[in-house]
Amino acid sequence: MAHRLEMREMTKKYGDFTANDKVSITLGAGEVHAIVGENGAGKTTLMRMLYGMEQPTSGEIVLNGKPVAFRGPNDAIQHGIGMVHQHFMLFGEFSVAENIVIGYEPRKSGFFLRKDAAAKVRELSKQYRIPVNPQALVANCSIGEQQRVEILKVLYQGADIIVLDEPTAVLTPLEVKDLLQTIRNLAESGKSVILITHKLQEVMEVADRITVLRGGKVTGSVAKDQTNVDDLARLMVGRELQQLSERLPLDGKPLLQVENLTVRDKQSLLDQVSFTVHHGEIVGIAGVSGNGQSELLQAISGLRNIQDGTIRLSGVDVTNQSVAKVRETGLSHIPEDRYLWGTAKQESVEENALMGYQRKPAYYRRGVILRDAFRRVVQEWVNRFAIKTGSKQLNEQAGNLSGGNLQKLIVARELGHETPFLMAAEPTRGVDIGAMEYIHQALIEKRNSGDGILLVSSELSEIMALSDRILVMYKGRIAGELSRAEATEEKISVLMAGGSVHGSSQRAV
Amino acid sequence: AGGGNAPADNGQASGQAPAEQKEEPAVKKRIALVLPEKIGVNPFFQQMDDGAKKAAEELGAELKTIESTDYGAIEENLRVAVAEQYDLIITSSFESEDALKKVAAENPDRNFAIIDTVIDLPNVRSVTFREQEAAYLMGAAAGLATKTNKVGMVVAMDIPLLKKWTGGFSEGLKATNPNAEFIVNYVGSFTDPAKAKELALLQASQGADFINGAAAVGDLGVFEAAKEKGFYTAGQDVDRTVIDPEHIVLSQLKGTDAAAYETVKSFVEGTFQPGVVTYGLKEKGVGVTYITHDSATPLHAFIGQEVVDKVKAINEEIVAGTRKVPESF
Amino acid sequence: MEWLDWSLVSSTIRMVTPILLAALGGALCSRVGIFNVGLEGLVLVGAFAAIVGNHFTGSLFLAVLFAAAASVLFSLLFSYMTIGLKANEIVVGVAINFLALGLTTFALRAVFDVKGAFYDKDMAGLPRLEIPLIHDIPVLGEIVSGHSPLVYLAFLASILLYIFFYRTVTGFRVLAVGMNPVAARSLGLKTTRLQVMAILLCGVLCGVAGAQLSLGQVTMFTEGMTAGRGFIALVAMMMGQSHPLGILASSLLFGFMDALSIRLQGFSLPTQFTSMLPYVLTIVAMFFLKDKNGGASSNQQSAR
Amino acid sequence: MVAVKELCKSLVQPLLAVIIGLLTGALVIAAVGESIIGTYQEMWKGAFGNFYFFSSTLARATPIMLIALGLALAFRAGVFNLGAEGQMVLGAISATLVAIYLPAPGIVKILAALVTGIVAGGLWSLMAGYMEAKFRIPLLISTLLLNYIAVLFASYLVSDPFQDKSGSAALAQTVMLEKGAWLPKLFAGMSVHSGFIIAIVAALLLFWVIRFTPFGYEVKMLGHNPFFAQYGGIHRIKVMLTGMFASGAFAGLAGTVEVLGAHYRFVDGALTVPNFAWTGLMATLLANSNPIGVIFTSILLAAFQTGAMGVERNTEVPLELASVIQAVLILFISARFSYSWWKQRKKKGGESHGVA
Ligand SMILES: Nc1ncnc2c1ncn2[C@@H]1O[C@H](COP(=O)(O)OP(=O)(O)OP(=O)(O)O)[C@@H](O)[C@H]1O
Ligand SMILES: Nc1ncnc2c1ncn2[C@@H]1O[C@H](COP(=O)(O)OP(=O)(O)OP(=O)(O)O)[C@@H](O)[C@H]1O
Ligand SMILES: [Mg+2]
Ligand SMILES: [Mg+2]
Repeated sequence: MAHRLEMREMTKKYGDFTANDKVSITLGAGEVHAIVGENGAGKTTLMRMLYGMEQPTSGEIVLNGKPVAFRGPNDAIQHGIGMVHQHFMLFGEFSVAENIVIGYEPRKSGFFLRKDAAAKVRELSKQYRIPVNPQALVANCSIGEQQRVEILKVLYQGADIIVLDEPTAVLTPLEVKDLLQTIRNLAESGKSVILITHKLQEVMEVADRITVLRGGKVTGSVAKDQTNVDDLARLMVGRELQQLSERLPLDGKPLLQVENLTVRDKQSLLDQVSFTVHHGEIVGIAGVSGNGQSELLQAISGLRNIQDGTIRLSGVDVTNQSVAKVRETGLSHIPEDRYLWGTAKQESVEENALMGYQRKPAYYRRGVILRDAFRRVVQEWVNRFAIKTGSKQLNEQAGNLSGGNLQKLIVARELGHETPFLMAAEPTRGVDIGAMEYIHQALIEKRNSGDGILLVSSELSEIMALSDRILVMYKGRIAGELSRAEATEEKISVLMAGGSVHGSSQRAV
Repeated sequence: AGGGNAPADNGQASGQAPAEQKEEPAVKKRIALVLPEKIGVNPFFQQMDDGAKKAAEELGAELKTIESTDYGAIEENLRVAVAEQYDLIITSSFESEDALKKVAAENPDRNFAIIDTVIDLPNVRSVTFREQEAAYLMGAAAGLATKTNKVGMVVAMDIPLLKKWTGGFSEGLKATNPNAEFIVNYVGSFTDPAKAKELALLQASQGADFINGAAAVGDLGVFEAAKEKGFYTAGQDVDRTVIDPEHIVLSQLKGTDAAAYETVKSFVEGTFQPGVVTYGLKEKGVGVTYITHDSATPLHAFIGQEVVDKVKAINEEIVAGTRKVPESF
Repeated sequence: MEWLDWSLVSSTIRMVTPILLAALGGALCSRVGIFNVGLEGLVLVGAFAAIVGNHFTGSLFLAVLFAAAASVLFSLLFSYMTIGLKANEIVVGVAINFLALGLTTFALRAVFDVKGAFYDKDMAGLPRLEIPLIHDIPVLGEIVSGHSPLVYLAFLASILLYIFFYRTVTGFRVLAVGMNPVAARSLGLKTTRLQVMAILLCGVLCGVAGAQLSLGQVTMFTEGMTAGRGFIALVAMMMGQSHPLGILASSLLFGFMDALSIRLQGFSLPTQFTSMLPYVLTIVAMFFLKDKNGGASSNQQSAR
Repeated sequence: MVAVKELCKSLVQPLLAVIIGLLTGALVIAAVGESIIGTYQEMWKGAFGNFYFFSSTLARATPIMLIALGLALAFRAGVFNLGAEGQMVLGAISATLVAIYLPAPGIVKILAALVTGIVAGGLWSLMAGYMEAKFRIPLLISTLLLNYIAVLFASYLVSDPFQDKSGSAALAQTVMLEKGAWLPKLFAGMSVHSGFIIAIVAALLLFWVIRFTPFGYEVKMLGHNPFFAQYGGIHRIKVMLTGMFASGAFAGLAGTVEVLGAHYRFVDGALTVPNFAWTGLMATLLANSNPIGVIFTSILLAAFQTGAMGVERNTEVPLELASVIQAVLILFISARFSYSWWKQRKKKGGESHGVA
């Protein structure tokens, strides 16, 4: 079979830094090709070159036997290449149909035929079995639906090669299942798919071929049936994965006490939520995203006012206090959206790391921030978490870090506060398995040292691996609570879908 | 530049004209006219420049006109004029008062003149106008001429300076026609003929048949409104009736050009004296067309000879001092 | 109702026209993510060019065209500086205002050999259109009929612009560029071209606004005759959240408040206070519009 | 080595810009048949020709610089304040009234006036900030509108209740301050006054605050990503309001020193006609909101103005043309000319409208 796409010896340099070093891959029609690798291995960079968003320093792209050069995404699209970006490229105030047809709008003498657009989208949606509501505003769509919009857009543009960059990182388990099914459907109908992901389980489920990148180089390219998760992990990380530390049995005093927490904004978002996190305990909150987790995080951290209820941290009433006050009382917080809440992209790594430390006595004297002392600390974090900062080191723009490395930076910053209580939302979203292991280890250690952690994650495996106790949220309420011992993926899933589980111990508060 | 001329200048300032006249033909007198703003929307400064230029040309002096971009630039320009050894430095207007006070006091051996306001310093000649007297005549004429008993005025801005115009006019109007209604509107800008026109149109719609323009360049808008709606109007400073004699029936005059001319002339001829010179109706430094000065256009029937005669009588009373026009309002 | 008669309403409509046109132009720019503070200058250039065009061609149609062309030329400069040379758009806007004032003043002297103002009483202004049937209806006729064609054009322009944004493909793409430039670029939309097009169209509207000022409302040119209308247009644009109909409403609102302040001049209140009124009332009006704020202005907040 | 290279790179852009601006200006001058060299010479002389002219340039730069510094802080916090004019005027009138009517010795008057000017400008600006925080009235609109209100209000104060009724009473202005309340001139007979020193100190102070203090850090982060700042415990509203207050305070101070150091009374229009506010805004933007950069851009913009005045005084080039040249220069110094610009020029044609 002739290859539909060949990328030969692709190299990309940013200044002195080589992000891709003679990377070659091939892709056949109807093939699902997974690309895996550590954070910063160069996966996204490779795809950006394929999509014409970056010009390769050297290398060649051969499409259907003919060498091509793309000057921009437009060229790539014309050649049947479509890309669903790690961060969606959508227009929130436009409808689903408008977002899909943009650039190739059905038109009549200059007028935009919106009805035709909706009809075409409906048709496309049926053809590929990707359900969307053409009329809905994208801003009101769930993440999963937004992603389907992205995929439909690419299909609408006539792509034969579809690149998906970490498509599952932001999806709920159910949505992941649907997506993987969609990918299979697409492959069956003759499309080629390049899938970038950190979740090896998914890779094994859906890919035909797998290429592993490390440090910008290909370390292996294998067919699925000739490998397994552990081999892949070793290829990726370059070492064996370790087991998590043992969890010490602890019976701590209450640390965070939430009572009857109620948040309304036109409609009810949180309804009488009560729970407690103890010292030496990780409480996991599972749930399909959009069921009040975000509001809960914001309410506890002081970013959002609550209408009713109380929040006590280390015995101090922090209800409706400022973020600064809550943090002072003992909160650190890994935010759910690293780009929105967690960083200032144009600023340097160092400035991003400084957030929250600028008034701490250790780094602040006589009105001035003690930069040198602080820089040493950040350097230590970078070393400890193996954060790849690029050529400018701590002066590198945070926005230039790969997604996973940025996440590691945020985790390091928040752990560095050494507060008794940590709120960790999706702490490993988009990070590679090596780093995930490291972050999980760090969380367990924090727990073992007697601190309390509230873990919010849409990743069931993560919740199950880390939590001492699991709360499931559904429609702004705590739908059920399971102890570590009694929790199974099945039980949690039922609760997440709004069902009820017998025998769930109602140890509220 | 050296200060070698200073003693000679000093002598000249104290009025020893004959001695100095002898050496003069060799060196042209150098005169600077420092204007407090740009020559532009305000015809007043154009006139002053013209008058000074005319005198300089006729009498063989060198004249340099310096326009100031803003308030802060006036003092700077005066200082530079001093530094560049101009023999006489003329400036104008209230805006220049502070600057000239400072500069003239610091340079007691130099000659200065200021037009349109008074500065009481031994080396400054002040030339002022009593515009309110002319405005009074204008108001008197309007009061006599109006058929609707409604008279309007479109004024550039509500600032003290322009009260001489509105106040004088209103007094004159009251004097001849106590029942007349006086409508005043302010444009809020010196450079907005479009709004001035709309204001005039509004006043016309309220029944005014005579609308006096005192809106600087906005007057042109008032004239245009008059042409459209057929009411009568008047302009400022120079004889505006020539623009549209059908509708512009009067003009309030101000002899800035003459003041500048006279100042330059007296200096070149050596009769320049510090002190205050004021121009009013009596000195014919201000006036109104047909009443105190002739006009290039024939008298319009709306005003009519009868009104002109009555206002002429009022003029004479003011000149004679039997009728008093307030100094300020 | 003595102090709010119908001629005042009709006057308001005329007075508001240049502001409305310029604000619509500003909206086009703001919709592609460019905050254009050069409106004042663009209108001024248009006003001058209209008079020059009329003077030399004697054709009002050509005069308006000339006005539009001159403002477009300035817009071209604006777009080249901001997009081509990546200059700060606010600096360029302010400089354009300075440049327009200086050039028109200079050209006034160079072309007509006058300072301050050019007025020719024989020059014909734009005709007043008397709309056949409506003209005879008492109140409505007075308000609606008898304006210069550009007045009707301005109102039409806001509707056309609405259709452009929300019905045509190009308008749709313009909105996309302003909403999310990164995404628009990644889709291969010709962002630069769309931006330049919007800026040039803004030039056309500002040029027409100038023509209405110098040939519609009066028939003359005077230095700085825009007298701050460009900045009011900027406010109207922001208040109307760059939505054509919103701008129509906010311009009219401002116009009526201005008219009201004129009427209050007769009373004993100092003029400074009556002049303040439109601005104060506009701020008060913002209190009631507060729920819908954000959209257009939030991306301008970070203009830096 | 790297630092030198960086420095050269950062200098290339403004230099190129000035050169291109001068060339364009030359075209304009040539078009009206004046001597290019002669005109530029006069321009240079008017701005920097001798110590007297240099000091005038510095005097003119003073209010521009102070306004620009205030705006720099606001912009860094991501707050767009277009209300410097109103804040300056209101600060100036309040300060003037205090300096006139406070029964106290001169130095106390000066200090009280400075404080009043700062507070009045700051509060006026704060009001806009408050309306944004509390009622979500966009700053861009409210600050622009508040300008008109402040200017008209000050005009009312000096044309009626506090007008100088002595003499002709023809101008809307307050009475003259007594000599003791004047800010001293730095050199006798020169226009630059101690307000310039205040401005320079303020610039250094602001630089220090932004660079080294937690507050400066917080302002910066708020400007880059308000969500991140809030998440990190920075009180968004508090910093925004502080930024607004400070920027208004600087503008108020600008008006105050201009009155106390140059005019010695509040004259209606004397602060608005020279366009200090817009010029200050440009100075900030050109300096990329860097306080040290602001010192230079303010002096540069002031030099354009004093230079244009020199051209007006000493050449036949009309004043209008001088202002055209000034505008052209400003236009071009804002452009980002760079190596890449040249490169882009060269390969133009091939690459037309790809991805920018
Ligand atoms: N514009 C840029 N300038 C400088 N360095 C860059 C730039 N873009 C990416 N890099 C660097 O190139 C490397 C590869 O980045 P890339 O985004 O391709 O990683 P990735 O494999 O997609 O990682 P992740 O799994 O975290 O998304 C990273 O170290 C990153 O810091
Ligand atoms: N519905 C569609 N599905 C797939 N490809 C399409 C579709 N519509 C258009 N295209 C292709 O996309 C390309 C550009 O489409 P189109 O003609 O709509 O662009 P355009 O509107 O001319 O772009 P611009 O106006 O920006 O120049 C063409 O090659 C066309 O074949
Ligand atoms: Mg990536
Ligand atoms: Mg990633």
